[in-house]
Amino acid sequence: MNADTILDMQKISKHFGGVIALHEVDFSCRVNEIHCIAGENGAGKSTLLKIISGLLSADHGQMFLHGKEVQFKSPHEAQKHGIAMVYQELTLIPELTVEENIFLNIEPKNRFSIIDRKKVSAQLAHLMQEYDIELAPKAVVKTLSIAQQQMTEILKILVRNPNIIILDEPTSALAQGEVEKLFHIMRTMKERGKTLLFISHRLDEIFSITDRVTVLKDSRLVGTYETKDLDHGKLIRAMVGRSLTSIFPKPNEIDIERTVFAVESFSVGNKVKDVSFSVYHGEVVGIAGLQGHGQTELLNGIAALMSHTVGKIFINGEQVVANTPWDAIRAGIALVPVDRKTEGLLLELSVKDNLALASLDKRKNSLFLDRKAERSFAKEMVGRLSIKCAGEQVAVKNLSGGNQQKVVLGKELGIEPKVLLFNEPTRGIDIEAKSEFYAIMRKLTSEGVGIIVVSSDLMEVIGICDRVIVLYEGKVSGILAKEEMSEESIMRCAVGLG
Amino acid sequence: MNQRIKRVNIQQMMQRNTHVMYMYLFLLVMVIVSGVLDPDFLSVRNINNLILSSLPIFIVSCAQMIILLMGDIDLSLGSIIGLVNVVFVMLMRPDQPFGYVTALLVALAVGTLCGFVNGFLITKLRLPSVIVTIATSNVFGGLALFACPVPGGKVHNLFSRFVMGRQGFPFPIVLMVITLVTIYLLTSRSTFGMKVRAVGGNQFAAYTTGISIARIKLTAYCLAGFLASLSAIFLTSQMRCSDATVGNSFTVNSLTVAVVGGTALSGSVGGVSGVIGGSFIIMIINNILNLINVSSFYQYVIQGLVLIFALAISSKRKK
Amino acid sequence: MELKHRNMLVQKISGSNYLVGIVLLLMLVGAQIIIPGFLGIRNVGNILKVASFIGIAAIGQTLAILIGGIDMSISNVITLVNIVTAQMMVGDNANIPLTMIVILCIGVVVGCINAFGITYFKIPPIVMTIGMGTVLQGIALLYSKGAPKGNAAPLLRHLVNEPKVFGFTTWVVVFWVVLAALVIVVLRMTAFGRRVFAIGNNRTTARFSGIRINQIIFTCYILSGVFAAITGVILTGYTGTASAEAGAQYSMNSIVAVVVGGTAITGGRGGYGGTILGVIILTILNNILTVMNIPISGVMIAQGLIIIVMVYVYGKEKAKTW
Amino acid sequence: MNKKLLMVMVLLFASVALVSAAGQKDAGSVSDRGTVEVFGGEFSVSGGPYTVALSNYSVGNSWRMQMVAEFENACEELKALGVVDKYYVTNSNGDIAKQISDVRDLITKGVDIIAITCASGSALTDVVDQAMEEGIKVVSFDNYLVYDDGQVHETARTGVKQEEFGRIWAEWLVEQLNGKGDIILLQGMVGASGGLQRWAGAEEVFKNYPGIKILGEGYGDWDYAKGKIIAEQLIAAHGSNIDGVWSQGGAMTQGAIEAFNERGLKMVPMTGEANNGMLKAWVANRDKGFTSVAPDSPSYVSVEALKLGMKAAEGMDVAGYHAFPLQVVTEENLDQYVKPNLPDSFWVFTNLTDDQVAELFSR
Repeated sequence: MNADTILDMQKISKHFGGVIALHEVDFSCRVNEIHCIAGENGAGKSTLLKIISGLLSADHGQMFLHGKEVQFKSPHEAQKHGIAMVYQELTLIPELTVEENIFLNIEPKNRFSIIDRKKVSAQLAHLMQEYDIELAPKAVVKTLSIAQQQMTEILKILVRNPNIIILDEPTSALAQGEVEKLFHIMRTMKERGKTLLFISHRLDEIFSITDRVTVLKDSRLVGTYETKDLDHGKLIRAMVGRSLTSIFPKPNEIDIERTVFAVESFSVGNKVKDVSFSVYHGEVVGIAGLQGHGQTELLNGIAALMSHTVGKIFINGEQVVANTPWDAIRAGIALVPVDRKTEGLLLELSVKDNLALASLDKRKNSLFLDRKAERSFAKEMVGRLSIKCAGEQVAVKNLSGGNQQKVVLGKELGIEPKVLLFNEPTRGIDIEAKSEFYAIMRKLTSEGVGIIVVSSDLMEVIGICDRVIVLYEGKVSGILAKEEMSEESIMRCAVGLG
Repeated sequence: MNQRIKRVNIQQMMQRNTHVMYMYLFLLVMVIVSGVLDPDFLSVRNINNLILSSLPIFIVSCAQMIILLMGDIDLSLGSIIGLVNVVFVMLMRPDQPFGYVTALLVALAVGTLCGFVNGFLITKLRLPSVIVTIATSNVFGGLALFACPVPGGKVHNLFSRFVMGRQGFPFPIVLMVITLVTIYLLTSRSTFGMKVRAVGGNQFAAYTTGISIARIKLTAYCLAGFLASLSAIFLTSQMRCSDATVGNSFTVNSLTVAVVGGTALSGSVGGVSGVIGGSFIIMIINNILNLINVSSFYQYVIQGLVLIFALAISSKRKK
Repeated sequence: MELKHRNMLVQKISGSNYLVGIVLLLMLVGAQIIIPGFLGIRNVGNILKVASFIGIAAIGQTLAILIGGIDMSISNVITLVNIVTAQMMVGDNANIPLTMIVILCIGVVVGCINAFGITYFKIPPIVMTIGMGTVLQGIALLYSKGAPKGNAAPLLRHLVNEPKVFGFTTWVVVFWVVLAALVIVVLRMTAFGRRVFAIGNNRTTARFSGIRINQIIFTCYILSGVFAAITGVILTGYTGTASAEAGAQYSMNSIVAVVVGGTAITGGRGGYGGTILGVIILTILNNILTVMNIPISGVMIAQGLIIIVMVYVYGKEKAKTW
Repeated sequence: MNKKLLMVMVLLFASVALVSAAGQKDAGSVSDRGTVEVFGGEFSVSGGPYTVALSNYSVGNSWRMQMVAEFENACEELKALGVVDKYYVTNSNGDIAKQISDVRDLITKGVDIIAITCASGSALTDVVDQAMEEGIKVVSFDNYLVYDDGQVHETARTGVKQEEFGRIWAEWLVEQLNGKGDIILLQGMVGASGGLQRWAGAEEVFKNYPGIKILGEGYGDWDYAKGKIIAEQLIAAHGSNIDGVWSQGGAMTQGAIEAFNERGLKMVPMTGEANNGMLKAWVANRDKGFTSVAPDSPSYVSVEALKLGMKAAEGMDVAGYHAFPLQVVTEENLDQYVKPNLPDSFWVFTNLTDDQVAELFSR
């Protein structure tokens, strides 16, 4: 162990139910470094950091801080040891002000236990000056932009003066200028002698700011590298470990004479502005962009889940008017939503009930549901999508993520869709399930279903999509054909430079 | 700090308080209309009456507000008032010079204990606050009715006269001011208040910030119970007897007052400055109905409608 | 893991209503010991009669709770309808048709307003229905000028009170049985029923699955209003007159029955079958308590405790903000 | 609100009538109208005109509603005579705190006389003291004020003795059963003072007749439905052994009659109260062997209280308790009191005319 090692973790394992999230991972970081944890979706990066921050506890393994073994029962305990984390989930109270959020639970008090507002203002002003951050202290957090909220989170961490600062995908929602700003702050932190751990998917970022990179793959450690010893190719190989093309099926023939689906001048509130595109027969169209630039709203808008939508939708050349989700489904628009647990599934109910849910009216004899038809439909879907379950009567909450996602897809297939919208279709599912999913998508396109995929995983976008539409601030900032796609080209559009 | 940020600061503070400002505007209109409808309305005696009758609902609405700030709801406050009223009168020794001391202490303890029971069931058994407080409301109300099936009993005369401000010392006004200031400091200027709001706004955030959600909830429910018993003691001094059902209307009224006063059912938002205005609005409605000799039956219709309208308006505002 | 295992066991037991069945059996035995002649045919008929009142009101409560709501205005609908019925019927069969039309309108309108506030203004169901209840209470007082008067039509009284069916029970019980069968079938075997459960389980998923949520919520609250109104009519037939407190206990009673019957208070799990058992248990319990001369306060305490225990045993429901 | 409009019109009409009537006689203003005979010439009023009020705690039953109507009726008459210029009726829906604030509001309105029936006798003493300090005459009736020393500190007090009910019922029942038989009791509300007093009066009587055996009792809260349920349960337990029913409320008695009929049991003597529904049921079940006795406190006791207050305002000495005689319906005078054409809810001992009763209880 090096003298300047601040945190050392040995053989850390963690599983959730039957799913292994981390398997005997060793990890260490030094004083005064910026250390990136890299890896594919579901590689276990967040789990590792959450164990460090005390939000999760490891099943096995040891953790040493300054050479002393520690075990954190809560994030608060970790904070007391000088470790603080900015989570991907919002940890601000939306209705409170910036100032109140930053000083939550550590407010300076006068001798009557009343919060000393002068001291609060002074401390905050000092801190903002030190890190060159500009925010209105009295602004209510819910009125702030995502970047401003993130600044608030960072200030909330800084005011607690930790030694180790963990940032979980801090840049995924930021535009280019904001990323620069964040990096400036991170470098300042490093100058102040702090250790920064952060997760990023973007190779450019990793090379521009980190000192070291630790790569995880399939819940295991691949290795820890000095950034200066790496290049793009080496890093990708370490992260993916195989050629990208192997899990993606071959593209179909695309028939540009047949437009399966099209939107014209489509707007959703002020989130999506004047978007037009079409999907041809046999094609998978991707929608990319930074988090919060309208991708989800676009999909939900098409599926009529949002109000205040303007624009025209065409299916197979015919205009469709859908004001409610119900209309959209009847018109043949199906959506696999971003969060299968809260939006896609009824976790307590059985596989069969979930599969049947979106298309109940299709299997009725007069008044009553036709149970026989329901069962045979469920059986058919389980077979067609090779859903692994102990039977279609099992509650979906007992299925693995990949199989749950297949149930969501099966449910949507039940309505015999003409166009299928996927929002982050493979988030948190394993490689095998991913490749099965891609195969199903391809098969569906060859059957004439139009497919639109929103994904923040650029490798996925490049791998599966025939064309990608990049959104920036709700507008189309670029349409890239298969051969034009690269992480760089997509990112350029995503930050508005397309 | 630069000018832009200062402007944003001021803007935001204004925005945060619009609801309360509109409410006070409404209150002002009500006062003027009432004064025109009936000149007696603005007499010193009537204003005094208003303070006396608003005080119990004001105190218990503070309790409801604290619970609402946590994103919970307390439907047992009315029953706690009934139970404390009964206990207080039962233990009262009107014939002894200090015959109210034990009763006072036990009454406050009983109210706090009721709050503790709510908090315990909600935090330790992880049950939703709505269903717990509906159930405990029945239990507390049942206990009160069991101990005192029909109104009766006596209250220590001197104590009651003192509390009602009939001994030369304006106790009701002092109590109102003390409650107002204390609850303001507690909910808007203390760490406790911030923690309560944090629990109501985002439990994950509260947890990662090191706030013990269970402890805050338990404390808040105890505090709510304590305030309810304070309200009950004042009410009892006013009515000078026990009546197990006396608190029944307070559950709905406390909700109405809190919501009219700008407290959000979704948590985090609200303050005592709104609650005091809200309680005056509700009491003036009752008062003016009496003064202009209109059937008190309208009271229920109006109160229910006020509650629903206030909620509808605040939900529209949120959109 | 061990804890989790135990919970699953508890769930398994409760899920299949065994527990309720056992409790019911124990209560029957206890009642027979405490009240001689309890299981006599006339008395059973009598108990079913009283149970049918709560039973019919609890249909609406079951629906409201299944979709993740609650209806606290049931009490006040019953009281209002009781007063309106007696006052409109004034003891004359000829007035029955008009009265029934008005009564059903009351139920529908109340349900609509509740559902409107809940869906359109997003007011939490508990607060919306409490507020609505307060309004109805005022309307009842205004309508009756505080003193309810009038009486039920003889035909209504006959249908509710005369044990003419199979020699031991009344037409109201038959009506209840038919309704119960209908409700169970609708909940279990129709798309509507499936959608009710879907909404109660997860509103977002239901919406994403193209279920017309507002339509289902409106239907459930309207049905709740209508069944409460019907209960009010039946109660008028039972008492013959009107009283300002006629429905007072029904919101609570129906919630207790639903919860005891194994329906999750957070919605999405359970059904009317369990509620029926809950209703019968509750009626017998009330019967025993009254015979033992335990005043209403005792009943209230018992109900409160039953709710807490049942909610705890049945679900370890996740705390949910309404 | 229609009623308000009606009232305004009645008021207008009344004042027009008054002015024209006064013009014919004296053409004088109200202040120098001399003395006016009131309450059927029982005494004459020279002061005033007075502002009077009824502070009522509930109209939850028809007796109380009728009592309020009697008061309003009397006030309208007095108004026509120029003795009363304004009257207020407050109702606190059973809420003690609200009644206290009601009385405070009445003080604010500057009334001269308050007739009060209290949600809680002891609760209102303080605010009544305040009223008296302001020179207001306060007369309590029916549910009196209760002072710590048991004395009458308000201006005056009137009403019937509750024990009388119990005594009359018990004596009658003993007589019906010839001093020997098994009875059940239908009590009012647990712990309610009125009910306790009624039972105390009855217990005094039953003590002397060891042959009267009490099979069981239940609390029906003076409510028809609850009374019926209790009766059904007592019947389930004791069946045809029951020889008589001592009920302390007419509505509960009606419930018991119903329960007996539904079970097909032979009718037994049951005690009752003098409301029209009870009397109708009595008549209807006469041929099945039903008989009863129905004492009652007349509903014009509120007017009696007003009268006492007015006497006090005129300077007469009315201090103390004024017993109000209980009236009784028996088998002998039943046909004279029962009104088959009037609603059930109406209480037969009243000053109101049949038309007024019909109007009061129609809608």
